[in-house]
This record gives sequence, structure tokens and C-alpha cells, in this order.
Amino acid sequence: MLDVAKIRADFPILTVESYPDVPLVFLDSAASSQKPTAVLEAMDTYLRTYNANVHRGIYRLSEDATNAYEAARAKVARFINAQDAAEVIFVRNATEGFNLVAYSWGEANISAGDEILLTEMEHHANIVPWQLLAQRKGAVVRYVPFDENGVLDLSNLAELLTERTKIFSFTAVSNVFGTINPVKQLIAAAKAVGAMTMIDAAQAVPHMPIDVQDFDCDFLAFSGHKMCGPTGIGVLYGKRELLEAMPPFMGGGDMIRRVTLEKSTWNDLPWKFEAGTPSIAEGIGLGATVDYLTHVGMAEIHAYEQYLTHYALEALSEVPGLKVWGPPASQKAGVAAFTLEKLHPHDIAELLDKDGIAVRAGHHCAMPLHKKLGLAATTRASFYLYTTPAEIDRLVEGLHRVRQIFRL
Amino acid sequence: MLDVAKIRADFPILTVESYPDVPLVFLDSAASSQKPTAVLEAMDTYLRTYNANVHRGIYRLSEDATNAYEAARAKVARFINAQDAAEVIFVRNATEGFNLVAYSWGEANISAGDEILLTEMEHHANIVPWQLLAQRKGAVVRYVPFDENGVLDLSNLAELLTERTKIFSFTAVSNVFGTINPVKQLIAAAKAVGAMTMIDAAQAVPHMPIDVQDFDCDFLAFSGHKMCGPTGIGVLYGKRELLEAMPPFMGGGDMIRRVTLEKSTWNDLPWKFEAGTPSIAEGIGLGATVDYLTHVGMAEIHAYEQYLTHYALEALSEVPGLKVWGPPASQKAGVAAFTLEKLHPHDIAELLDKDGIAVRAGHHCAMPLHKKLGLAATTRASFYLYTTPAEIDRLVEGLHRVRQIFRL
Amino acid sequence: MDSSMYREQIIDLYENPLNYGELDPADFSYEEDNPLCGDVIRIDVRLDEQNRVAEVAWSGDGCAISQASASLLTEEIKGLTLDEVKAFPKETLLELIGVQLSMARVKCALLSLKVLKAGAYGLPDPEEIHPGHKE
Amino acid sequence: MDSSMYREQIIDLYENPLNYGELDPADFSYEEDNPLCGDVIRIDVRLDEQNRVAEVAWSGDGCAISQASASLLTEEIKGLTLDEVKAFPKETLLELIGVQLSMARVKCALLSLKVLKAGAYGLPDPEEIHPGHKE
Ligand SMILES: Cc1ncc(COP(=O)(O)O)c(C=O)c1O
Ligand SMILES: Cc1ncc(COP(=O)(O)O)c(C=O)c1O
Repeated sequence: MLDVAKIRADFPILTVESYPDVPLVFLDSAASSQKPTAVLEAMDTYLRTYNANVHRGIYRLSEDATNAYEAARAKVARFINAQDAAEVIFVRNATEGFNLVAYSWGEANISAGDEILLTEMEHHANIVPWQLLAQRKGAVVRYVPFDENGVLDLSNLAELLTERTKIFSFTAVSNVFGTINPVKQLIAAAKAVGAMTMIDAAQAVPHMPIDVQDFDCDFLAFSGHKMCGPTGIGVLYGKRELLEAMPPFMGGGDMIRRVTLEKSTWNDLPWKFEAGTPSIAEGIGLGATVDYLTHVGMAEIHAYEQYLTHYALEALSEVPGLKVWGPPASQKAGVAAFTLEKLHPHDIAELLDKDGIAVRAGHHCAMPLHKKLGLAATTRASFYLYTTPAEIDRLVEGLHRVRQIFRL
Repeated sequence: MLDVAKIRADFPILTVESYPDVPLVFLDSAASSQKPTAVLEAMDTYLRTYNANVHRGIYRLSEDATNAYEAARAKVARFINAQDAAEVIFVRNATEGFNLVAYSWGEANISAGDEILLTEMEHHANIVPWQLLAQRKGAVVRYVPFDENGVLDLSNLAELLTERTKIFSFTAVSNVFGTINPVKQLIAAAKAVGAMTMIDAAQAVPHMPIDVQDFDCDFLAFSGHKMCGPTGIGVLYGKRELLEAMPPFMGGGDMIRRVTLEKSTWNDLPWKFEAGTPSIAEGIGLGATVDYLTHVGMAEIHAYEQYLTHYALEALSEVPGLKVWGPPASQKAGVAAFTLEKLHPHDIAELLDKDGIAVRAGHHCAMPLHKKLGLAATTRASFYLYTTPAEIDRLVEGLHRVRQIFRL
Repeated sequence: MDSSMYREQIIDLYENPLNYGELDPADFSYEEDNPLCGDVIRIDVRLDEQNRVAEVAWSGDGCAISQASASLLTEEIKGLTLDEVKAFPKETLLELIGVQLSMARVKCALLSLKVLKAGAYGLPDPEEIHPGHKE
Repeated sequence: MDSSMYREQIIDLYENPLNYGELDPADFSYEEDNPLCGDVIRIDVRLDEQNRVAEVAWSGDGCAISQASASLLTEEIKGLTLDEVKAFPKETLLELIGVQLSMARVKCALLSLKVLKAGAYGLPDPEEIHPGHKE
């Protein structure tokens, strides 16, 4: 099991007070995680000692920066077990990953009447880019429904996933229900009808071992800031032969091989998809992030979060009128989105904040999911490797006080 | 005049040694500048004390993060004298700014046969996105030529800039010649034929006062990392009514107002164009950058660089066989791209590096410019507020030694 | 817990709102929601011969702040002229609410005023401005 | 200045290249450039009856490293069989050059070998792979 006390010492922010004498209880890691010292220092060292633009600078600083930036890519490739570092495209965030595929692969491969299959539990990042693509092309977006437990209902999958389906893009882990979806089974089903697959791993890569070769997915996207890493950097993984065949997304420096007044030709992978000066400090920071997580151990992190989730669901069940949405703890990642009688999540979150407890209230960028539940918003507590059972206890106490204030 | 010694103390990297006992002489700021302590600390404080995702988080950390991120936008707006912070879109870099306009504005406004006017001295960031757009639409890209001094030749402007021209996009300052272009004159000419205007200010905003209302340009883009700021953040400025009318570029969280399974509607400006978790630390860092530059004074920085450029051009003229490309110092920003007899720029840069001198060798993402000069590459030294005349002297000494080694 | 924000008055108004209901017909009505949190407020107003607010009712759903704000606002505007309604300062409403609000919650507090003014100015139904708005 | 990189031999070869020129006809020829720095190298090879390199010439333009590398490589492969040429290890060429090279410069050093092998394997003209390549 993780030594949580030791891990907490790696995160400087965890000693901060929300308000004078009110220690911070940070339960919003699904929105954005905290960062360990090792990551902050990797970026700081770059900025203070070898800051320079990357690629083709023939001086020591630039060579060091290029080496560190490309080493980070290789680390990420190893972390998700990509065959080749060229399959790791650095983007701003998971969202840009979906947009890149929807523009580049989508423009070249989607025609009127084609179908794009998503699920009803997707984050907007995995809905809106496809809707925009479908609008441009006259294609159709369809959705796999979820059941009353927040689990995908696959009983009609054969009607939704057909030879008209050009791509099936779905999340590995729901950011509201916490549901861990059967990724390999869904990919196999997509392959059976010849559909491409894209995995939203924004809530998966930070929390469990992920192996893109084992998944055998075509594309997969995630964000640095949710996995103890920097903002401004994320990853699009794509199979090499697909990326090779795709036209570029953005144009500019670094992504070209040759530019003339008439036309341009493209650089090799992965740079073909990285236009302009990249997020250098952030890429280097992501390399340190992957080192940190690997050192702790992704299997250990996952196991610990499973424990926390069980603990949390049991503890929350003691709050009268509270309902946690989604499946039971055994099928769930460290996310508990709940409602408390008719109280508005904004009121709950604001009152919890006065106790130093940071939770998120809203639709968590999953409006279709909430609409289906008949809710405008939920309150969400989410956990990570630095979360303790004592913090969950504080959440439960806070919720009891919210009930009192509202005279429930 | 600037107190350069005092300014240098703000930049931790300037005390670094390139090699043991070889102090760094950093003359590659046009590629990416160094960062002052104030910027590093602004980011570090965010990461260590109030790191959280922005927008709609109802707890102190998230509110503080949102306030700092949006305050940075307001600072940037003031820095370039935008009417409204909503006209400042945060992007990854200048390159993304051009791509955003080419995709969003371009898709809606460019048709077959329309013309896009650029100049022959553009950076690839201001060429390739338009070529890609022109390919998609069957439009035509034309170029204003430059003369033997690296100055735009406007004698045939009336033939190039016509009512067929839908947008005229050009650089305020050439990153190779250093030429400071007559922005207001060119914008007036574009307006006279009803063309939109976009300014590449990547080499201008860091080095001189820029006022978008005085320019009266429609769009303008620049990068944080070239102006003492972080990587991973840049700015697209656009006039409000244009941005309002444009369709979104990337889809996802934060840029929506409402998402249903069928379709989505968009958030207000500027968020409509910022999909997914933004570069939060980097945005906050850019705010601190603008504070720093404002404190030093943009007019003072420009004046000091004018002095340095005069000094450099005179000093370099003493190296036999050396030719600096571009106009005389009076029309030029702090950039000196040169050739030295038939020596290859890679050899020059590598030998200078052994002396600790960081210069850039290559086409500087301006292949069409170099092709017109009949060169594959040049060696470029570029200056910023922390550059000293003594460093330019070291460059000149280094070049003398390069000559010796090559037995010239 | 510092629950000063949620002082008694707000919880009282949340439990027992003032002027809750609908008026049909009304001289002007308007409804808008904040999709981000699901708050939705509708306000109906009847004017007298001097164009003063004779009757006002609100309905909707939302957080304690937006609900209390709607009660306080509708109470406050009774007897005001249409012009006074159009010019009603948001500072006044925030003072009526009387608790310190964070940036995110100020929006909740001001939703009722936004709806009221949109109605007073005769703005078109938001459905026309933001299609797909009220499905 | 530590100019060990540019040891005498490299400057010598830059001034007086070995095997510089073209062979027409040749058993195989190949030309490629590195657009990033403008280095361009062409290699022409004639084989004897045992498929050994009988004659070799190179031409092109570039930095001291890529030029010296072309001289050293063409000198070294004389008498090798076609199969030996195809398998020529890049380590051997880097050893011949004999100076410490940074990542960016290794590409310059290996351009000649890349061109040689592309020719030996009978690769199509790069123009077909990268259209717009040689304009
Ligand atoms: C004139 C000019 N425009 C655009 C760019 C592109 O900047 P970035 O790579 O930060 O997008 C640069 C810098 O490389 C530049 O010098
Ligand atoms: C499941 C899921 N997908 C995608 C995203 C988008 O991530 P980002 O905002 O970093 O692009 C998130 C996070 O908000 C998420 O939880």
C-alpha cells in the first residue's frame, strides 16, 4: 500500500491553509491535480539554467532543452507503452487531442451519412469536436446510453455500432460516475465492424496503468494537469501508420519540411503535428511527472484509490438524503458525484469551502449526462494518491453541517 | 537609458556558464527569450499555493486561480491597448493564433478565387496556415516582395492588394532582416480595398510599444516565450465584433454555453475560443511578464535595442567577409542575420558555442525569404533588454576566431 | 464553519420565498437560465397607469443565493416606475443580499436582476438569441 | 576556444575534398538534401563484376562536417561489396570523423551515408517521396 504521509510531503500545496487556521482539504483532483516538488523543480531548472527554444539550435542550451523535451516524449511513450515515441504528439490538453483528430483525420475520412459513435457519459471534449465535424460533413453522431447505475448499456450496441460507424470514441473512465468502462471489449466490437477507436484517457492515465498496445486503440488522449503534471501540455497518442497518413492540423514552424511561396511539405512524426514553439517547460515537466508516477507505481496508485473509493462511498452513505451517482465502488474510479436532497450543489460547495474543503459543483463538462439524470448539477469529490481517509471524514462532517445550516 | 546591470540581475540564467569557465552569451532571444525571476515566481506561487482549475470552481483556490488568470488577460489587454479583455484570446503561441483565424474566420469568409496577401519575409507561422486554407478553399495566396535591403517593395502594392484580397496578413517586424514594417500605412491600404488585416507581432510586442487601437488592425498575434514570458501561452487579439461573428475553432469544455446530444451553443468571448483546461500557470506567468515589461518601460526597451543594433552593426562590419542582411540599423529591430564568406552557418554557430556564444543558424522558419536571397541558411544574433555591448564584442571576437580556424 | 454567508435571512427566504408564482396576463415577462449551474428564473410584472410596478411574481429553481435574491428584488421594486426598474443598480441588490459573495456567486445573485431588466427593456425571448436554449 | 571538433583533418577535407565530382554513367546515383540547413549531397557509384565499388564520386554543398564526412565515406567504401555498403555501420563513419558531435550535427555527419544507402538499395528519387523537393 502507498505510504500516503510520505507522498503528501512531496506536494507543497498540501500544507496550505484555505483560510486562516482552516487547512485545505483538496477533493477536486479530477478537475486538476496538485503537483509534486519534483515536477516543479524540473520546470524551474529548465527555466533558470537551460531555457532556450528547441530543435536545430546549435548551442548547448538549445541542445539540452531539445534533449530534455524529446526525452520527456520518450518517457511518456514508455509510460503508456507506445511502440514508438513518434506516436506521442504533444498538445495543450486532452481537448486539443480530440480536435486534432476531428480536424485532421476527420476531414480526410468522414463523409455525409457516416456515423460517429460516442457515449452519453462523455465529457464535452469528446462530444463537441465530433459535433462540429459532423456539421461540416453532414455526418451523424450517435450515443451509447448508460443505465441507472451509470454503466454503459451495451444491449443495443449492435444497432449503434455498424459498418456505417467510422469511429467509436469513448471515455475509459467517466469523470462524473467514475465508471471504469470495458475498453478492450468496446475496441474489439469496433474492430469487428471496421470502425476506428479513440479513447478519452483523461481520467484513466492519471489513475491506473494504461497500455495502448494492449488496448490496441487507434487514438488516445489525456492531459498533463490531471496527472500531477503541468497545465499547457497534454498528449495525443496515435498509431504511427494513421498519423503518417493524416494531413497536418496546424501549420507553422517546426511542422514543415520545406516551405515555398507555392506550397509546403511536412516534417516527420511527431513534429508534423506540433506547429510553432511547443510548450517546452511543460513538456519537460510532463517528463518529470511520468518519472514521479512511475516511481510511486501506477498499480499501487490504482489500488490505493480503490480503497479510498470504498471508504468514501461507505462514509458518504451515512449522510441522510445523500445519493452518490454511478456504479458501486468496485466498478468505479476515485470520483463521487452526489446530490443532497434538493440542495443546490453551489450552496453545498460554498459551505464546504468555508471548512476548507474543495469540491466541484456543476455539470463537470458533462451536460448530456446530467440532463439524462434530470439534474442541472452535482457536487463532486474526487481523490488522488495524496488523499487520505481523514479528508473524506472531514467531507462527511462538512456535509452534516450543511444539512444543519439548511435546517434539514 | 536602461540600467542593464540591474536588469541582468533579474534574469537568473545570465549567470550560468555554457561550459566550465565559459560564461553564457545569449544572443538568441528572437527564438525564445530568457525569463526574469518575477515571472518564474508568479508561476511557482500559483503552483505551490493556489493551483486549481479555473472557471466555476466554488472554492478559494479555484477562485484565486480564476482571478489571477483573468487578471492576466486584463493586463495583456491594457499592454496592447485592446478596448476590452474579451478581445484577448489565450492560445499556445503566435502560430496557433494564425491557425485559429485561418480555420475559424477563414472557413467562414474565404471562397474559391479569393486572395490572401502575405509578404515574402513572413515566418512560416504566417504562411502555412494560409496555404492550407487556400488549398481547402481554392483561394490564392500572393506575396508582397522585398527589395535588396530586406525592405518591402510597395511599388506594385496596388496590383497585389485589390478588392479580391480578403485578408492582408504581414509581420510588424521581420525575424531575419529585423525590418520594422510600416504597419499603419499597410493597414490603411488594406482598408481602402476592404481587406481584413492580421499582424504578426511575435517580434514586435516584446520589443516596442504596441497599440492595437492605433494600428486599427483586425487581428494580431504574439507569443509569451519571446517577451520574457512562459512557453505554452500566446495571444490572439481580435476585434470584438469579428470574434463574435466567428464560429468556434476547437470544441470542448469551457467554450460552450450548452451541450446537448444534438448540438451545442457557445460561451461568450473570450472563452468561446478557449477549449478545455487552459494554460493556467502560463497565463498567470504572462500577466507577471506584462507587469515586468511595463515596469521597465517598452519605450525604454525599444530605445535601448536601437542603440544595441547600431552598436552591433558597426562592430560586425569589422569582420572581413561578413554581410549583415536587411536594412540599416535605423530601420531595424535588434536582429542581425549574417553570412560570413562561404562558411556554413552551422559551422559558425557551433564554433561560437564553444566560446559560450548562443546564436541561431538556419532558415529561422523563413525559407521563402532565404530562397530569394539564394541562401539556405544564415547565422542570426538577436538582442533583448538584457544584452550588453560587451556581449556583442564577444561575438565579434568569436567570429574572428572562426575565420582563423577556417584559415580565412 | 463560518456560515455568515448563509445568514438566517437567506435560508428563510429559500424556505419561504416572497412573491413566488406567475402572473398571467402580465405586462412583461422574461425567463432566463444559467446553463452552468441550472439556475432558472422567470419574472412576470404588471404595471399600473403610471407605469409603476403594481404586481410582480417570480418562479424558478436554483441555489439559495439566486432564490433569495429573486425574493428580495421583487419585494424591492414594487411601486417603482418602469424607468426606475430599467436603471435599478446591481449594487443595491447586492446590498440587500448583504453577504460577501465570491465572483462565481455574484452571477447567481444577479440573475434575477438580469431577467427583470431584459423583460423591462422588452428583449426578445432568449430562445431567439441562443437557439437551443430552453429545450 | 575549444576547436577540437574542427580538427585539422576536417578543415583540410573541407578545403580539399576527396572523390569530389560526378560519374556518368553510374551503376547507382542518389541525391538528397536536408532542407533545414541546406546541406545537399549526391553520390554516384560504379561497381565492378563482383559487385564491388570500383569508382565513387560525391558532389554537393554544406557544412564542414557533412563535407568531410562525404570525403571520408567515399574513400572508405572503395572495394566494398554492394552488400557491405548496404550494411555500412554509421558508427564506423562517426569514428572516421573522430570528433564529438552534438545531436544536431550527427545528422550532418550521416547525410552522406543516408544518401549512399538510399542509392545502394535502389530507392526512388526523393522527388517522388517528398513532392516539391528539389525545386
Ligand atoms: C515573426 C515571427 N512570427 C511568428 C513566430 C512564431 O512564434 P511561435 O513559434 O511562438 O508560435 C516567430 C517566432 O518563431 C516569429 O519570429
Ligand atoms: C473524461 C474527461 N475528458 C476530457 C477532459 C478534458 O480535459 P482538458 O480540459 O484538460 O482538455 C476531462 C477533464 O476535464 C475529463 O474529465
